[in-house]
Amino acid sequence: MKNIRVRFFAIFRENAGVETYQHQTRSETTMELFKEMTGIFPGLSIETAALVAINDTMAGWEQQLSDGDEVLFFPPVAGG
Amino acid sequence: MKNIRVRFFAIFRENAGVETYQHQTRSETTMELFKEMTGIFPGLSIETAALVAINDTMAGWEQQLSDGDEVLFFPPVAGG
Amino acid sequence: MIFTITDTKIDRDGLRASLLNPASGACVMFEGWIRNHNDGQEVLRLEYEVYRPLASSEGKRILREAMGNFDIQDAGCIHREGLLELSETAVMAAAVAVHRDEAFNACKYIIDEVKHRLPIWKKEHYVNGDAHWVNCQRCANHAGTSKALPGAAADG
Amino acid sequence: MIFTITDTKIDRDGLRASLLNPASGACVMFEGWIRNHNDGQEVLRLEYEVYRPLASSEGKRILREAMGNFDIQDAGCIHREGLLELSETAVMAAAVAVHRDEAFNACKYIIDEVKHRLPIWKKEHYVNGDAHWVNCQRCANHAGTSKALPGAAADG
Repeated sequence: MKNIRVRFFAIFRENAGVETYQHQTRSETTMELFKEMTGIFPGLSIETAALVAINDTMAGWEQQLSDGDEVLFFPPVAGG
Repeated sequence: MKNIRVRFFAIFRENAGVETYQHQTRSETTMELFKEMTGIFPGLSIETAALVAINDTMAGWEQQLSDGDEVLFFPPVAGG
Repeated sequence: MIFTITDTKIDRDGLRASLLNPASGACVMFEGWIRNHNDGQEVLRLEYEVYRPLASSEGKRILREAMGNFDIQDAGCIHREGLLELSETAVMAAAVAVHRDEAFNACKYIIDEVKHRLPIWKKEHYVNGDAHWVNCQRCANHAGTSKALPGAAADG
Repeated sequence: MIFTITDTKIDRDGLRASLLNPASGACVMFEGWIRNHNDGQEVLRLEYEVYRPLASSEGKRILREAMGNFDIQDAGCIHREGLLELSETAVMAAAVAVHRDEAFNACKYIIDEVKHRLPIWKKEHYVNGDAHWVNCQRCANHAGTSKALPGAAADG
Protein backbone atom coordinates (compact mmCIF):
# COMPACT_ATOMS: atom_id res chain seq x y z
CA MET A 1 0.00 0.00 0.00
CA LYS A 2 1.21 3.48 -0.95
CA ASN A 3 0.41 6.68 0.83
CA ILE A 4 -0.62 9.24 -1.80
CA ARG A 5 -1.77 12.83 -1.48
CA VAL A 6 -4.21 13.79 -4.22
CA ARG A 7 -4.99 17.37 -5.31
CA PHE A 8 -7.86 18.41 -7.56
CA PHE A 9 -8.00 21.64 -9.57
CA ALA A 10 -10.71 23.82 -11.07
CA ILE A 11 -13.72 21.74 -12.22
CA PHE A 12 -12.22 18.55 -10.74
CA ARG A 13 -12.10 20.26 -7.33
CA GLU A 14 -15.68 21.46 -7.73
CA ASN A 15 -16.89 18.03 -8.88
CA ALA A 16 -15.02 16.12 -6.19
CA GLY A 17 -16.07 18.59 -3.54
CA VAL A 18 -12.61 18.55 -1.97
CA GLU A 19 -9.29 20.13 -2.88
CA THR A 20 -6.94 17.60 -1.32
CA TYR A 21 -7.38 13.97 -0.34
CA GLN A 22 -5.01 11.67 1.56
CA HIS A 23 -5.31 8.14 0.22
CA GLN A 24 -3.92 4.64 0.78
CA THR A 25 -3.87 2.82 -2.52
CA ARG A 26 -2.80 -0.29 -4.42
CA SER A 27 -3.03 1.64 -7.73
CA GLU A 28 0.14 1.33 -9.74
CA THR A 29 -0.33 4.22 -12.19
CA THR A 30 -1.81 7.71 -12.23
CA MET A 31 -4.59 6.41 -14.49
CA GLU A 32 -5.58 3.66 -12.03
CA LEU A 33 -5.55 6.22 -9.24
CA PHE A 34 -7.81 8.58 -11.17
CA LYS A 35 -10.28 5.76 -11.84
CA GLU A 36 -10.22 4.92 -8.13
CA MET A 37 -11.03 8.55 -7.37
CA THR A 38 -14.09 8.49 -9.64
CA GLY A 39 -15.37 5.66 -7.42
CA ILE A 40 -14.79 7.64 -4.25
CA PHE A 41 -16.10 10.95 -5.63
CA PRO A 42 -19.16 10.26 -7.78
CA GLY A 43 -19.20 13.82 -9.18
CA LEU A 44 -15.80 13.27 -10.71
CA SER A 45 -15.56 11.96 -14.26
CA ILE A 46 -12.93 11.50 -16.93
CA GLU A 47 -12.48 14.64 -19.01
CA THR A 48 -11.05 15.12 -22.47
CA ALA A 49 -7.43 16.20 -22.36
CA ALA A 50 -7.00 16.03 -18.62
CA LEU A 51 -3.38 16.27 -17.44
CA VAL A 52 -1.57 14.84 -14.45
CA ALA A 53 1.52 15.85 -12.50
CA ILE A 54 3.49 14.14 -9.76
CA ASN A 55 5.34 16.25 -7.20
CA ASP A 56 5.09 19.38 -9.36
CA THR A 57 6.41 17.70 -12.50
CA MET A 58 4.20 16.94 -15.48
CA ALA A 59 3.63 13.18 -15.72
CA GLY A 60 1.94 10.63 -17.97
CA TRP A 61 -1.15 8.48 -17.41
CA GLU A 62 0.89 5.26 -17.28
CA GLN A 63 3.41 6.69 -14.85
CA GLN A 64 4.15 4.58 -11.75
CA LEU A 65 3.26 5.91 -8.31
CA SER A 66 5.62 5.86 -5.35
CA ASP A 67 4.84 5.98 -1.68
CA GLY A 68 4.60 9.60 -0.53
CA ASP A 69 3.83 11.06 -3.97
CA GLU A 70 1.62 14.10 -4.36
CA VAL A 71 -0.52 13.58 -7.48
CA LEU A 72 -2.12 16.62 -9.13
CA PHE A 73 -5.16 16.07 -11.36
CA PHE A 74 -5.63 18.87 -13.89
CA PRO A 75 -8.80 19.21 -15.97
CA PRO A 76 -8.22 20.37 -19.57
CA VAL A 77 -6.28 23.59 -19.33
CA ALA A 78 -7.50 26.87 -20.80
CA GLY A 79 -4.91 29.56 -20.33
CA GLY A 80 -4.68 32.83 -22.23
CA MET B 1 4.91 65.78 -77.93
CA LYS B 2 3.73 65.42 -74.35
CA ASN B 3 4.55 67.74 -71.50
CA ILE B 4 5.59 65.59 -68.55
CA ARG B 5 6.76 66.54 -65.08
CA VAL B 6 9.23 64.00 -63.67
CA ARG B 7 10.05 63.55 -59.97
CA PHE B 8 12.95 61.54 -58.58
CA PHE B 9 13.12 60.11 -55.06
CA ALA B 10 15.85 59.01 -52.66
CA ILE B 11 18.84 57.54 -54.52
CA PHE B 12 17.31 58.45 -57.91
CA ARG B 13 17.21 62.10 -56.82
CA GLU B 14 20.79 61.92 -55.58
CA ASN B 15 21.99 60.21 -58.76
CA ALA B 16 20.09 62.51 -61.10
CA GLY B 17 21.13 65.56 -59.11
CA VAL B 18 17.64 67.07 -59.42
CA GLU B 19 14.34 66.44 -57.69
CA THR B 20 11.97 67.53 -60.46
CA TYR B 21 12.39 67.89 -64.20
CA GLN B 22 10.00 69.34 -66.76
CA HIS B 23 10.28 67.40 -70.01
CA GLN B 24 8.85 67.37 -73.55
CA THR B 25 8.82 63.80 -74.76
CA ARG B 26 7.75 61.37 -77.50
CA SER B 27 8.01 58.47 -75.03
CA GLU B 28 4.82 56.42 -74.97
CA THR B 29 5.34 54.50 -71.71
CA THR B 30 6.85 55.05 -68.26
CA MET B 31 9.64 52.62 -69.19
CA GLU B 32 10.58 54.57 -72.32
CA LEU B 33 10.56 57.77 -70.29
CA PHE B 34 12.85 56.29 -67.64
CA LYS B 35 15.31 55.13 -70.32
CA GLU B 36 15.22 58.65 -71.78
CA MET B 37 16.04 60.03 -68.34
CA THR B 38 19.12 57.79 -68.03
CA GLY B 39 20.37 59.48 -71.22
CA ILE B 40 19.78 62.97 -69.81
CA PHE B 41 21.11 62.18 -66.30
CA PRO B 42 24.18 59.96 -66.64
CA GLY B 43 24.28 59.20 -62.91
CA LEU B 44 20.84 57.59 -63.16
CA SER B 45 20.64 53.85 -63.85
CA ILE B 46 18.03 51.14 -63.82
CA GLU B 47 17.60 49.61 -60.38
CA THR B 48 16.20 46.27 -59.31
CA ALA B 49 12.59 46.55 -58.24
CA ALA B 50 12.13 50.22 -59.03
CA LEU B 51 8.51 51.40 -58.99
CA VAL B 52 6.65 54.09 -60.86
CA ALA B 53 3.57 56.17 -60.19
CA ILE B 54 1.57 58.55 -62.32
CA ASN B 55 -0.28 61.44 -60.70
CA ASP B 56 0.00 59.87 -57.22
CA THR B 57 -1.31 56.47 -58.36
CA MET B 58 0.92 53.41 -58.58
CA ALA B 59 1.47 52.51 -62.25
CA GLY B 60 3.17 49.87 -64.37
CA TRP B 61 6.21 50.08 -66.61
CA GLU B 62 4.15 49.63 -69.79
CA GLN B 63 1.63 52.28 -68.79
CA GLN B 64 0.86 54.97 -71.38
CA LEU B 65 1.74 58.59 -70.69
CA SER B 66 -0.64 61.49 -71.24
CA ASP B 67 0.12 65.13 -71.73
CA GLY B 68 0.40 66.88 -68.36
CA ASP B 69 1.19 63.74 -66.33
CA GLU B 70 3.40 63.89 -63.29
CA VAL B 71 5.57 60.74 -63.29
CA LEU B 72 7.21 59.64 -60.03
CA PHE B 73 10.25 57.36 -60.22
CA PHE B 74 10.76 55.36 -57.02
CA PRO B 75 13.94 53.39 -56.35
CA PRO B 76 13.40 50.04 -54.60
CA VAL B 77 11.44 50.81 -51.46
CA ALA B 78 12.68 49.91 -47.99
CA GLY B 79 10.09 50.82 -45.42
CA GLY B 80 9.89 49.47 -41.90
CA MET C 1 13.75 35.91 -20.49
CA ILE C 2 10.91 36.86 -18.16
CA PHE C 3 7.96 34.63 -17.28
CA THR C 4 5.58 35.93 -14.65
CA ILE C 5 2.20 35.10 -13.16
CA THR C 6 0.54 38.17 -11.66
CA ASP C 7 -2.72 39.04 -9.91
CA THR C 8 -2.44 42.70 -10.86
CA LYS C 9 -2.55 44.56 -14.19
CA ILE C 10 0.02 43.25 -16.70
CA ASP C 11 2.93 45.68 -17.02
CA ARG C 12 3.06 45.85 -20.83
CA ASP C 13 5.65 48.62 -20.98
CA GLY C 14 7.82 46.77 -18.47
CA LEU C 15 7.86 43.59 -20.55
CA ARG C 16 8.63 45.55 -23.72
CA ALA C 17 11.41 47.49 -21.99
CA SER C 18 12.98 44.24 -20.77
CA LEU C 19 13.22 43.05 -24.39
CA LEU C 20 14.33 46.32 -26.03
CA ASN C 21 17.95 46.18 -27.17
CA PRO C 22 19.92 47.79 -30.01
CA ALA C 23 20.71 44.47 -31.76
CA SER C 24 17.03 43.60 -32.38
CA GLY C 25 15.13 44.87 -35.39
CA ALA C 26 11.76 43.20 -34.82
CA CYS C 27 9.46 42.87 -31.82
CA VAL C 28 6.22 40.88 -32.01
CA MET C 29 3.78 41.10 -29.13
CA PHE C 30 0.58 39.20 -28.53
CA GLU C 31 -2.12 40.21 -26.06
CA GLY C 32 -5.10 38.09 -25.09
CA TRP C 33 -8.05 40.29 -24.15
CA ILE C 34 -11.18 39.35 -22.22
CA ARG C 35 -13.92 39.44 -24.83
CA ASN C 36 -17.62 39.84 -24.28
CA HIS C 37 -18.77 36.67 -26.03
CA ASN C 38 -17.86 32.99 -26.31
CA ASP C 39 -19.77 30.13 -27.91
CA GLY C 40 -22.83 32.31 -28.28
CA GLN C 41 -22.89 33.36 -24.62
CA GLU C 42 -22.55 36.94 -23.39
CA VAL C 43 -19.56 37.05 -21.07
CA LEU C 44 -19.48 39.41 -18.07
CA ARG C 45 -16.04 38.58 -16.62
CA LEU C 46 -13.49 35.78 -16.36
CA GLU C 47 -11.84 34.06 -13.45
CA TYR C 48 -8.38 32.53 -13.91
CA GLU C 49 -7.14 29.79 -11.60
CA VAL C 50 -3.40 29.17 -11.85
CA TYR C 51 -1.33 26.48 -10.19
CA ARG C 52 1.67 28.75 -9.79
CA PRO C 53 4.56 26.32 -9.07
CA LEU C 54 4.03 24.34 -12.25
CA ALA C 55 2.73 27.20 -14.39
CA SER C 56 5.90 29.07 -13.60
CA SER C 57 8.35 26.24 -14.30
CA GLU C 58 6.47 25.14 -17.45
CA GLY C 59 6.22 28.76 -18.65
CA LYS C 60 9.97 29.21 -18.33
CA ARG C 61 10.48 25.94 -20.17
CA ILE C 62 8.33 27.22 -23.06
CA LEU C 63 10.45 30.39 -23.31
CA ARG C 64 13.63 28.31 -23.37
CA GLU C 65 12.13 26.14 -26.13
CA ALA C 66 11.28 29.27 -28.14
CA MET C 67 14.87 30.51 -27.75
CA GLY C 68 16.12 27.13 -28.96
CA ASN C 69 13.67 26.58 -31.82
CA PHE C 70 13.74 30.05 -33.38
CA ASP C 71 16.45 32.55 -34.23
CA ILE C 72 15.33 35.10 -31.64
CA GLN C 73 17.29 37.18 -29.16
CA ASP C 74 14.87 37.28 -26.23
CA ALA C 75 11.30 36.39 -25.26
CA GLY C 76 8.91 37.01 -22.41
CA CYS C 77 5.42 36.24 -21.15
CA ILE C 78 3.13 37.46 -18.39
CA HIS C 79 -0.14 35.72 -17.41
CA ARG C 80 -2.85 37.05 -15.11
CA GLU C 81 -4.67 35.14 -12.41
CA GLY C 82 -7.85 35.98 -10.51
CA LEU C 83 -10.91 37.91 -11.64
CA LEU C 84 -10.66 39.89 -14.89
CA GLU C 85 -13.07 42.36 -16.44
CA LEU C 86 -13.89 42.82 -20.13
CA SER C 87 -11.05 44.21 -22.29
CA GLU C 88 -8.43 43.50 -19.65
CA THR C 89 -5.25 41.79 -20.85
CA ALA C 90 -5.20 38.18 -19.63
CA VAL C 91 -1.87 37.25 -21.17
CA MET C 92 0.96 38.93 -23.04
CA ALA C 93 3.69 37.14 -24.99
CA ALA C 94 6.55 38.75 -26.89
CA ALA C 95 9.66 37.86 -28.87
CA VAL C 96 12.45 39.98 -30.37
CA ALA C 97 14.78 39.06 -33.22
CA VAL C 98 17.01 40.48 -35.95
CA HIS C 99 14.34 39.66 -38.55
CA ARG C 100 10.59 39.70 -38.20
CA ASP C 101 9.65 36.21 -39.45
CA GLU C 102 11.43 34.53 -36.55
CA ALA C 103 9.87 36.95 -34.06
CA PHE C 104 6.37 36.20 -35.43
CA ASN C 105 6.93 32.44 -35.33
CA ALA C 106 8.40 32.47 -31.83
CA CYS C 107 5.65 34.68 -30.40
CA LYS C 108 3.00 32.41 -31.90
CA TYR C 109 4.76 29.33 -30.53
CA ILE C 110 4.88 30.80 -27.03
CA ILE C 111 1.21 31.71 -26.86
CA ASP C 112 0.11 28.39 -28.44
CA GLU C 113 2.11 26.39 -25.90
CA VAL C 114 1.08 28.58 -22.98
CA LYS C 115 -2.56 27.96 -23.84
CA HIS C 116 -2.09 24.21 -24.18
CA ARG C 117 0.37 23.28 -21.48
CA LEU C 118 0.17 25.62 -18.50
CA PRO C 119 -1.96 24.52 -15.53
CA ILE C 120 -4.35 27.43 -15.91
CA TRP C 121 -8.13 27.25 -16.00
CA LYS C 122 -10.73 29.86 -16.73
CA LYS C 123 -14.28 30.15 -15.55
CA GLU C 124 -16.57 32.32 -17.61
CA HIS C 125 -19.22 34.31 -15.79
CA TYR C 126 -22.13 35.14 -18.08
CA VAL C 127 -24.50 38.06 -18.22
CA ASN C 128 -27.38 35.63 -17.47
CA GLY C 129 -25.81 34.68 -14.13
CA ASP C 130 -24.41 31.29 -15.15
CA ALA C 131 -20.77 30.37 -14.85
CA HIS C 132 -18.85 27.71 -16.72
CA TRP C 133 -15.31 26.29 -16.77
CA VAL C 134 -13.86 26.58 -20.28
CA ASN C 135 -12.56 23.27 -21.51
CA CYS C 136 -10.76 24.40 -24.61
CA GLN C 137 -11.92 21.70 -27.04
CA ARG C 138 -8.94 22.38 -29.26
CA CYS C 139 -6.61 21.29 -26.49
CA ALA C 140 -7.72 17.73 -27.09
CA ASN C 141 -5.92 17.37 -30.40
CA HIS C 142 -2.78 19.02 -29.23
CA ALA C 143 -2.51 17.38 -25.84
CA GLY C 144 -3.44 14.07 -27.40
CA THR C 145 0.04 13.88 -28.85
CA SER C 146 1.69 14.08 -25.47
CA LYS C 147 0.20 13.49 -22.07
CA ALA C 148 -3.57 13.73 -22.45
CA LEU C 149 -5.86 11.15 -20.98
CA PRO C 150 -6.06 8.31 -23.50
CA GLY C 151 -9.40 7.41 -25.03
CA ALA C 152 -10.79 10.88 -24.61
CA ALA C 153 -12.79 12.39 -27.46
CA ALA C 154 -11.01 14.80 -29.75
CA ASP C 155 -12.31 18.09 -31.03
CA GLY C 156 -15.46 17.52 -33.11
CA MET D 1 -8.55 51.65 -39.17
CA ILE D 2 -5.73 54.12 -38.62
CA PHE D 3 -2.78 54.63 -40.96
CA THR D 4 -0.40 57.45 -40.10
CA ILE D 5 2.98 58.80 -41.16
CA THR D 6 4.62 60.81 -38.40
CA ASP D 7 7.86 62.67 -37.84
CA THR D 8 7.58 62.34 -34.06
CA LYS D 9 7.73 59.36 -31.67
CA ILE D 10 5.16 56.67 -32.55
CA ASP D 11 2.23 56.73 -30.11
CA ARG D 12 2.11 53.01 -29.30
CA ASP D 13 -0.50 53.33 -26.55
CA GLY D 14 -2.64 55.48 -28.79
CA LEU D 15 -2.68 52.90 -31.59
CA ARG D 16 -3.44 50.09 -29.14
CA ALA D 17 -6.22 52.13 -27.52
CA SER D 18 -7.79 52.79 -30.92
CA LEU D 19 -8.03 49.02 -31.49
CA LEU D 20 -9.15 47.95 -28.01
CA ASN D 21 -12.76 46.78 -27.97
CA PRO D 22 -14.74 44.25 -25.93
CA ALA D 23 -15.52 41.96 -28.88
CA SER D 24 -11.84 41.21 -29.65
CA GLY D 25 -9.92 38.46 -27.89
CA ALA D 26 -6.55 38.76 -29.61
CA CYS D 27 -4.26 41.65 -30.43
CA VAL D 28 -1.01 41.15 -32.35
CA MET D 29 1.42 44.03 -32.60
CA PHE D 30 4.62 44.34 -34.58
CA GLU D 31 7.31 46.93 -33.98
CA GLY D 32 10.30 47.54 -36.23
CA TRP D 33 13.23 48.86 -34.22
CA ILE D 34 16.37 50.61 -35.47
CA ARG D 35 19.12 48.06 -34.92
CA ASN D 36 22.83 48.70 -34.65
CA HIS D 37 23.97 46.45 -37.46
CA ASN D 38 23.06 45.56 -41.05
CA ASP D 39 24.97 43.48 -43.60
CA GLY D 40 28.04 43.51 -41.40
CA GLN D 41 28.07 47.29 -40.96
CA GLU D 42 27.73 49.10 -37.63
CA VAL D 43 24.73 51.41 -37.92
CA LEU D 44 24.64 54.75 -36.10
CA ARG D 45 21.22 56.04 -37.16
CA LEU D 46 18.66 55.82 -39.96
CA GLU D 47 17.00 58.39 -42.15
CA TYR D 48 13.54 57.67 -43.58
CA GLU D 49 12.30 59.47 -46.67
CA VAL D 50 8.56 59.12 -47.23
CA TYR D 51 6.47 60.29 -50.14
CA ARG D 52 3.47 61.06 -47.99
CA PRO D 53 0.58 61.35 -50.48
CA LEU D 54 1.12 57.88 -51.91
CA ALA D 55 2.44 56.27 -48.72
CA SER D 56 -0.74 57.35 -47.02
CA SER D 57 -3.19 56.16 -49.69
CA GLU D 58 -1.28 52.88 -50.26
CA GLY D 59 -1.03 52.30 -46.48
CA LYS D 60 -4.78 52.68 -46.11
CA ARG D 61 -5.29 50.32 -49.04
CA ILE D 62 -3.12 47.69 -47.30
CA LEU D 63 -5.23 47.98 -44.14
CA ARG D 64 -8.42 47.55 -46.18
CA GLU D 65 -6.92 44.48 -47.87
CA ALA D 66 -6.05 43.02 -44.45
CA MET D 67 -9.64 43.59 -43.30
CA GLY D 68 -10.89 41.83 -46.42
CA ASN D 69 -8.43 38.93 -46.48
CA PHE D 70 -8.50 37.98 -42.80
CA ASP D 71 -11.20 37.55 -40.20
CA ILE D 72 -10.10 40.53 -38.13
CA GLN D 73 -12.06 43.32 -36.49
CA ASP D 74 -9.66 46.21 -36.88
CA ALA D 75 -6.10 47.04 -37.91
CA GLY D 76 -3.71 49.97 -37.77
CA CYS D 77 -0.23 51.09 -38.73
CA ILE D 78 2.06 54.03 -37.99
CA HIS D 79 5.32 54.72 -39.85
CA ARG D 80 8.02 57.22 -38.92
CA GLU D 81 9.83 59.57 -41.25
CA GLY D 82 13.01 61.61 -40.74
CA LEU D 83 16.05 60.83 -38.64
CA LEU D 84 15.83 57.93 -36.16
CA GLU D 85 18.24 56.82 -33.47
CA LEU D 86 19.06 53.25 -32.39
CA SER D 87 16.24 51.36 -30.65
CA GLU D 88 13.60 53.83 -31.80
CA THR D 89 10.43 52.35 -33.29
CA ALA D 90 10.39 52.95 -37.06
CA VAL D 91 7.06 51.26 -37.71
CA MET D 92 4.23 49.70 -35.74
CA ALA D 93 1.51 47.45 -37.19
CA ALA D 94 -1.35 45.84 -35.29
CA ALA D 95 -4.46 43.73 -35.85
CA VAL D 96 -7.24 42.60 -33.53
CA ALA D 97 -9.57 39.62 -33.95
CA VAL D 98 -11.79 37.18 -32.11
CA HIS D 99 -9.11 34.47 -32.48
CA ARG D 100 -5.35 34.85 -32.49
CA ASP D 101 -4.41 33.04 -35.72
CA GLU D 102 -6.18 35.60 -37.86
CA ALA D 103 -4.63 38.47 -35.89
CA PHE D 104 -1.14 37.01 -36.40
CA ASN D 105 -1.68 36.47 -40.13
CA ALA D 106 -3.16 39.93 -40.67
CA CYS D 107 -0.43 41.71 -38.72
CA LYS D 108 2.23 39.85 -40.70
CA TYR D 109 0.48 40.70 -43.97
CA ILE D 110 0.33 44.38 -43.11
CA ILE D 111 4.01 44.73 -42.24
CA ASP D 112 5.11 42.61 -45.23
CA GLU D 113 3.10 44.77 -47.63
CA VAL D 114 4.12 48.03 -45.95
CA LYS D 115 7.77 47.10 -46.42
CA HIS D 116 7.31 46.12 -50.06
CA ARG D 117 4.81 48.61 -51.42
CA LEU D 118 5.02 51.95 -49.62
CA PRO D 119 7.13 54.70 -51.20
CA ILE D 120 9.52 54.83 -48.26
CA TRP D 121 13.31 54.71 -48.43
CA LYS D 122 15.91 54.47 -45.74
CA LYS D 123 19.45 55.68 -45.65
CA GLU D 124 21.74 54.02 -43.17
CA HIS D 125 24.38 56.16 -41.52
CA TYR D 126 27.29 54.03 -40.31
CA VAL D 127 29.68 54.39 -37.42
CA ASN D 128 32.55 54.73 -39.93
CA GLY D 129 30.99 57.88 -41.42
CA ASP D 130 29.59 56.30 -44.59
CA ALA D 131 25.91 56.43 -45.56
CA HIS D 132 24.00 54.14 -47.87
CA TRP D 133 20.48 53.84 -49.27
CA VAL D 134 19.05 50.44 -48.37
CA ASN D 135 17.76 48.67 -51.44
CA CYS D 136 16.00 45.81 -49.78
CA GLN D 137 17.18 42.94 -51.99
CA ARG D 138 14.19 40.85 -50.91
CA CYS D 139 11.85 43.36 -52.49
CA ALA D 140 13.00 42.19 -55.89
CA ASN D 141 11.25 38.84 -55.68
CA HIS D 142 8.07 40.23 -54.26
CA ALA D 143 7.77 43.28 -56.44
CA GLY D 144 8.67 41.17 -59.49
CA THR D 145 5.19 39.69 -59.37
CA SER D 146 3.49 43.05 -59.72
CA LYS D 147 4.93 46.34 -60.87
CA ALA D 148 8.69 46.04 -60.62
CA LEU D 149 10.96 47.05 -63.43
CA PRO D 150 11.10 44.10 -65.86
CA GLY D 151 14.45 42.47 -66.54
CA ALA D 152 15.90 43.50 -63.20
CA ALA D 153 17.95 40.94 -61.27
CA ALA D 154 16.23 39.05 -58.50
CA ASP D 155 17.57 38.39 -55.04
CA GLY D 156 20.74 36.30 -55.31
